[in-house]
Amino acid sequence: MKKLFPLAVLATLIIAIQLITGWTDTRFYLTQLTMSAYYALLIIGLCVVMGYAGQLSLGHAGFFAIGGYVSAALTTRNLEGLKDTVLIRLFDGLGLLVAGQDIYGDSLLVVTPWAACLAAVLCAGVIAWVLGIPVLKLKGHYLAMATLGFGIIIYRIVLASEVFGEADGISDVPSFPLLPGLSVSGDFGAREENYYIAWGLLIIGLVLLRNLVDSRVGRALRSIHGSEEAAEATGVDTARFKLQVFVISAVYAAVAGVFLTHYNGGIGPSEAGVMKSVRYVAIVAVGGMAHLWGAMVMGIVLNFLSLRGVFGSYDDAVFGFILIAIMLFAPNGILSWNWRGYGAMLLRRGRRRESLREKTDGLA
Amino acid sequence: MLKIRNLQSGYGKLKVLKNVSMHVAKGEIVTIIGANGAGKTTLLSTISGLLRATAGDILFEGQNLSALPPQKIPPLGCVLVPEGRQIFASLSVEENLILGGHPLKKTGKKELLRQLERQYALFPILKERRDQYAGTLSGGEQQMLAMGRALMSKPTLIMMDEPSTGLAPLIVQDIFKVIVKMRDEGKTVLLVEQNAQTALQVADRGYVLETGKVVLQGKAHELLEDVEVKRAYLGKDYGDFYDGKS
Amino acid sequence: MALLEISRLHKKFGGLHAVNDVSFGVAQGSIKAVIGPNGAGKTTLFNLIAGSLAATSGRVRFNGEDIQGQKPHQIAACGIGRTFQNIKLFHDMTALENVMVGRHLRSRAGFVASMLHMPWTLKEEKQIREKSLELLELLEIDAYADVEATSLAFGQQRAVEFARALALEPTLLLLDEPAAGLNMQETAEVSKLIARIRDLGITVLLVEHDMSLVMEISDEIVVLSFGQKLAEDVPSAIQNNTEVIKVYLGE
Amino acid sequence: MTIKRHGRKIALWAVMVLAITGMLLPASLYAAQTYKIGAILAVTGPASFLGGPEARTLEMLVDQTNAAGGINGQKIELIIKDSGGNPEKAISFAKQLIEEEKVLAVIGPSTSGETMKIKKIFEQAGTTLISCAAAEVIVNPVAQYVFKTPQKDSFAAQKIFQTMKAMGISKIAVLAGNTGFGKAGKAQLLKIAPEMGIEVVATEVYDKQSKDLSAVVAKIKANKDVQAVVNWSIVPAQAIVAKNMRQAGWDVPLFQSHGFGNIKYVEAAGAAAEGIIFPCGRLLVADQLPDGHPQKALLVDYIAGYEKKYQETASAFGGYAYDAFIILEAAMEKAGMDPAKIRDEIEKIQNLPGTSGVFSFSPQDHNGLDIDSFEMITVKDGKFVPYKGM
Amino acid sequence: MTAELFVQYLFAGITYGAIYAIVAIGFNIIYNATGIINFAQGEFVMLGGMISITLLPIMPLWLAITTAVMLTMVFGALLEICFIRWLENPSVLRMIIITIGLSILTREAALHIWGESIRSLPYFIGDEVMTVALFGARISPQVLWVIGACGLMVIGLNIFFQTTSVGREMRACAANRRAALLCGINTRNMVTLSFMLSAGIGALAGCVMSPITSTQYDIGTGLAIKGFTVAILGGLGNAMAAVGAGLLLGILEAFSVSVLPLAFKDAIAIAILLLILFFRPHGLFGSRTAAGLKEF
Repeated sequence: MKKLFPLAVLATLIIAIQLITGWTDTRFYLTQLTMSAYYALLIIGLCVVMGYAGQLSLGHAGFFAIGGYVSAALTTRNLEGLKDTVLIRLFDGLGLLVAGQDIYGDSLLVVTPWAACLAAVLCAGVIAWVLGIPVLKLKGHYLAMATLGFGIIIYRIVLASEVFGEADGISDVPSFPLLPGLSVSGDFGAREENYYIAWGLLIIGLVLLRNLVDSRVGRALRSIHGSEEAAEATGVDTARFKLQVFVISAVYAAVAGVFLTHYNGGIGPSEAGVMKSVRYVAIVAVGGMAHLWGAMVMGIVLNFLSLRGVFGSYDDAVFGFILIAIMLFAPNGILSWNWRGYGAMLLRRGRRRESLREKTDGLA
Repeated sequence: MLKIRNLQSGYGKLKVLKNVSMHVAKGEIVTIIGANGAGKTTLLSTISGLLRATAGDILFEGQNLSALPPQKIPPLGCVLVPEGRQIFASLSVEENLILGGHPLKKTGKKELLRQLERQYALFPILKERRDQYAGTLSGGEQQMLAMGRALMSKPTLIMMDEPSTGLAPLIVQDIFKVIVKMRDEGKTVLLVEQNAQTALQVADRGYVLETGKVVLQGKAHELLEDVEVKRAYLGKDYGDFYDGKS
Repeated sequence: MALLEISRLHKKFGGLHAVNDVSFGVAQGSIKAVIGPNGAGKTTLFNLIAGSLAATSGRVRFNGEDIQGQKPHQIAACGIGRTFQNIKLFHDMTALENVMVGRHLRSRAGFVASMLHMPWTLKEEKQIREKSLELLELLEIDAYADVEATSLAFGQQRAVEFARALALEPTLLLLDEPAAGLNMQETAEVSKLIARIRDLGITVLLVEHDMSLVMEISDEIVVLSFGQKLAEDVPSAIQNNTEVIKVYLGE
Repeated sequence: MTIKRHGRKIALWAVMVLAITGMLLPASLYAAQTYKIGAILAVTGPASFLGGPEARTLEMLVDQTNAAGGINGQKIELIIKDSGGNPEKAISFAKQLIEEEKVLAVIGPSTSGETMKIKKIFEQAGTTLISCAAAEVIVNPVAQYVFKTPQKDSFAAQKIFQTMKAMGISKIAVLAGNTGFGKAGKAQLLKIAPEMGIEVVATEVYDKQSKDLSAVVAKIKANKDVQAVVNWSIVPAQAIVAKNMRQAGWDVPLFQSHGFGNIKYVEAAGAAAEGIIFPCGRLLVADQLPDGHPQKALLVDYIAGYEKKYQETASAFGGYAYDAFIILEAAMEKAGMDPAKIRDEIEKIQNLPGTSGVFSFSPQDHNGLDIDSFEMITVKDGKFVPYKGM
Repeated sequence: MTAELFVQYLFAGITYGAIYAIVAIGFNIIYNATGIINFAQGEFVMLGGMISITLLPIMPLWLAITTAVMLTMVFGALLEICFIRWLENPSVLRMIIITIGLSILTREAALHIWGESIRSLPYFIGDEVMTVALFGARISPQVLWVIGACGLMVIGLNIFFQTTSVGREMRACAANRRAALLCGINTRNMVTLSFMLSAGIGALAGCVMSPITSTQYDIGTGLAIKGFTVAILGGLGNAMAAVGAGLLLGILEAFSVSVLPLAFKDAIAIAILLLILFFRPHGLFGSRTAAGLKEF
């Protein structure tokens, strides 16, 4: 029950915002809130890797891009020319392909969004797994550089590959029919449903991670952060746990990428850029590293502001500034810091220590 | 020469030293003994400024050290030979010694060279190895290098943290001979040792530290005979142990 | 056959023989101590047994199984628990949570089950909590269950580490200087505790400086010097061994 | 879990609610008494060399127009959104400008990738978009509400090939940057070359951030068949290609795309720029145009105004925004504040001189320029002059 | 491949390799003194170029370059004093994030000061088309300037570290910070000095390369990544091995052009970085034992 309370607050708030915007005729806010929700999905995934398991990843935009790009490429790439190959026939027989027309009126044969989505997420998961085995053995600067390097490679591949549209990215990505009558698309008419799809997905993602953190596995992850050596000695297979949580967060990023790409109807190379990865790290840091709710709230707020262009030409500078300010003055995150108030926290600590001392003295 | 009053110190939340008071007079060897974790290394680190004291005073020749940053302390004539030697492994032996003479920088190069020759005279083996990387020396040679490096700045007080660690008994004897020689040349030595027996044999006075407190102090030869020392430091069965009775 | 058998174990760091041709066994249900001056290779030996370091050569057999070369978590899974010389608690976790991590090997909820909070994982979680609280009670630190572990007093931190190692339900417990930094009173309590652990049927191997503790509780003692085994015998015999006295006490 | 913990969560939510409601309030409180137009431009980020001059040009024009009394007596209000070249931001801004700001039309984006992503939004909303991006696919096939001002790549390619034929060149190497511009240009060159009887014997694509291309120049120079090189990009690498070719002692003719239309690149290439031939609008040679030329007065005026205001040379890129603005202005003068009519009026525009050429739109042509909008230009003594053959 | 082409590739590689090496040496100097990888290293190069270009209209070239190097050194020192010096025992994660933040802020500040346009210094000798023939290849004299300046910097640094007392003290800090403190060396000042030094050499590299490569506000990131690759390749902390590694990477990149599409050139460097990280994290030239010696 206690756990459900904040979720209930969240759900109420989501519905309230939709109702208020509908009532005041400001429904356009839902656009950025929908997009922010997808970014927040990636951010809570990263939060578990960084804050709980203590592994820095400067390449998460790469996984987002893998998700988005693979799904976009599969749903837009015309397979008409390959129609007669065995593989395509097999796919067609399995109902994985769908025919249509392109903007010039030529006939088009592409992969269905569901199949593309699954392929994209699977692809990101497998890449994370293969990459994670060597990368997660590294620590500190080496880990940072390896993940950064991975992000850059993805960016380069996207920029240099004709399949991924090079610098233009992929446009005209079709909408993604989740259920009959419910599809992920950026059409003006589908705004409310998409708002709920995005937030529904985010809540599901949050609940799952919340559960994970609050369990045997979550404890094991936090123990890795606390002391890898002691965690090993306690029987935690640190390599496996790090890898698994890395894969899970990559999957979160890929899902976010797939959905946002279908919502936007396209994706460009900027989604794979280094600045994006750095921005995600900044948001997790502001939210308070090991603080899922904080990361989520900051993910929503900062992305919302950024997508509305509030920061203008200082967008990147703002995130650079946030990184420095947080790391210098409040490395545990701005939310946990602000709310408690430093004084209150010190008071409580002092009292606790005193009571402890009494007990200790009693023992001695 | 060195006076410590009600010193408290520790690492973060962990308080290691609790109200330690002691003194060292000019020209004597004072040893601090105690079990692992008793706070001996913490005490030396605090005196040499590597750790900040949370309360209390450290007076060295009338000057309070507790507010000084670590690099300001050696020029006053108070140097530490740290535990585990801590030599500059990737620098040559001679460079190590020259760096030890850093506080002499203002007095000029001549003095530095004179000191260098003095150390070579004291530790001939270092002269032989002057161009080798310090990291390639044996444990005993490294300990001598660490001592030579400390002596370079013409200190009046030398603090030594467990010089016998990891060294063979014969080499330990050599090291202790040098310590006595240093005292005879007018230096003051504050020696922290786990090897209580040997330490008390060379020392003039001793302090026994237990969980951050001075539990005993006195003349070295008295402490050597003291049952309490045996109890506090070596365990209550120590008496039997040492005397070889069962 | 001994529970733990170490044969001809060797570890080189660069040119230094940290552990040099050491062999001994630990009998089921006994308390064995490893002593020796600083730098004798005791902690290295521990790390070799626990798998934190890989031996240059030699073998470690546990319950008849060769465990040398396995990863620490695999060795823990075989039933070897350990504590650390400089206490390694998980920061940002309460004392109870620290001990609960110790139950890791005695529970099985994986990623998927945890994310979905399956009914059986909740039940398992409850068991983990109860068992961990029991251990905290055993060590008389249950009052601090919800206090952040690293903010506890030194002795209490040590106790949490003990509880965490015991939560594993190990057959063999490796204790690295359990009495370091404790006063006489606390040391005496530790010695009682170790005896109690042995009475639970857990074999104990410890490295210790405090001679009184070692002499009081050990069934057998191994003396190391410069990485080599100098002697191995019952406490009374070690006390009489002149070579040990010479090396250990200097003259 | 105690109340304390709940309290924390509630506080988190409070932060979020405040932030969002704060955003919710101010918009849509003003009544539309001005001509409100939007612009989505890459003022920062990797495409800032496009978006920067474009944004400055628009600001200057809006100031000038408003100072002169606005359109039909009403002021113009311009909202510039900096997308930084990110399509996802362009999408967000597009929706924001259309619904929230209720703009009459939008100028931009600067890049083809962004334009393609938001094309559909403008079609759905029925708002006019005048893109400053080059790719032909923006207006081919024609989308009802989408226009663009830069000349078509295919015309540039044709112009280059015509010049080559006159010079008797038939075998060429193609170099292109890995930007959207380079990609589209390369595609056009390869498509048109066979039609014009020209053979492309080597192609290379380089990174837009390349700082040295001597290795790649050496590589194509090794191919003895190459009679001329065409380089298609919009970045400093254009100057680097020229330098590296001349340094390598290779003096085959070097053609550049219309992206070379910035005197900065000539300065960067220095002596190596001499003799480069490229197609471009007449902005670069405005002072050398005959007095009666329809573009002359406007170009001279724009260049003088821009250079005075911003202390930097005017480039063809700023010109794209200039054209978008005057097209929109012309349409708004007739259509007033009716967004639906603006589109219709743009399609009716005939013979409107702009910086890139003289625009004549039609329902089939949303670019409005023909091949004569390009002039072949060459570099002589560090200055642009019309190319008159050898 | 003809001999001429070979030499041409080789020189292209060496030019770039020399620049990478300088950036990598900058990384190493700071890493040695602090254990921090300064992600803002590339920004020093950018600043050097940008400041000298800005100063050029009002002073002769040599003075502009000298002043630019000085100003960048001051900037480096300020970074250290304002953002690094007063942190007590910061975690590696925190330091990584702070230096990344500094790099972003510096870059954005440069964007808003100098704008997005591309600038460059004039060629020190001759002009853009002047070349000298070397072994059948034609090389711009500026290439020789770059190689020469980088070579001189390496030699100069070597002399500084090996023979001067400040250099010796810096090496001592790198080898054992605690012991250096106990010898009475002010290690904090050494750290500031290390930032100044690496800012200075970065800025100088930024000046000599500017005529060839031009300078823009965002060139730092790319250079930093290449520089880090080289630093790892040579073995982190091993300043002089970076020279070999830099040349190796530069030449490898130049020759990769002959077999692979140019667009993948950067991906190659990063793929090398990843491979090195996975299989030989102590570097190509560094040995495990030497690395071990350091922490003895």
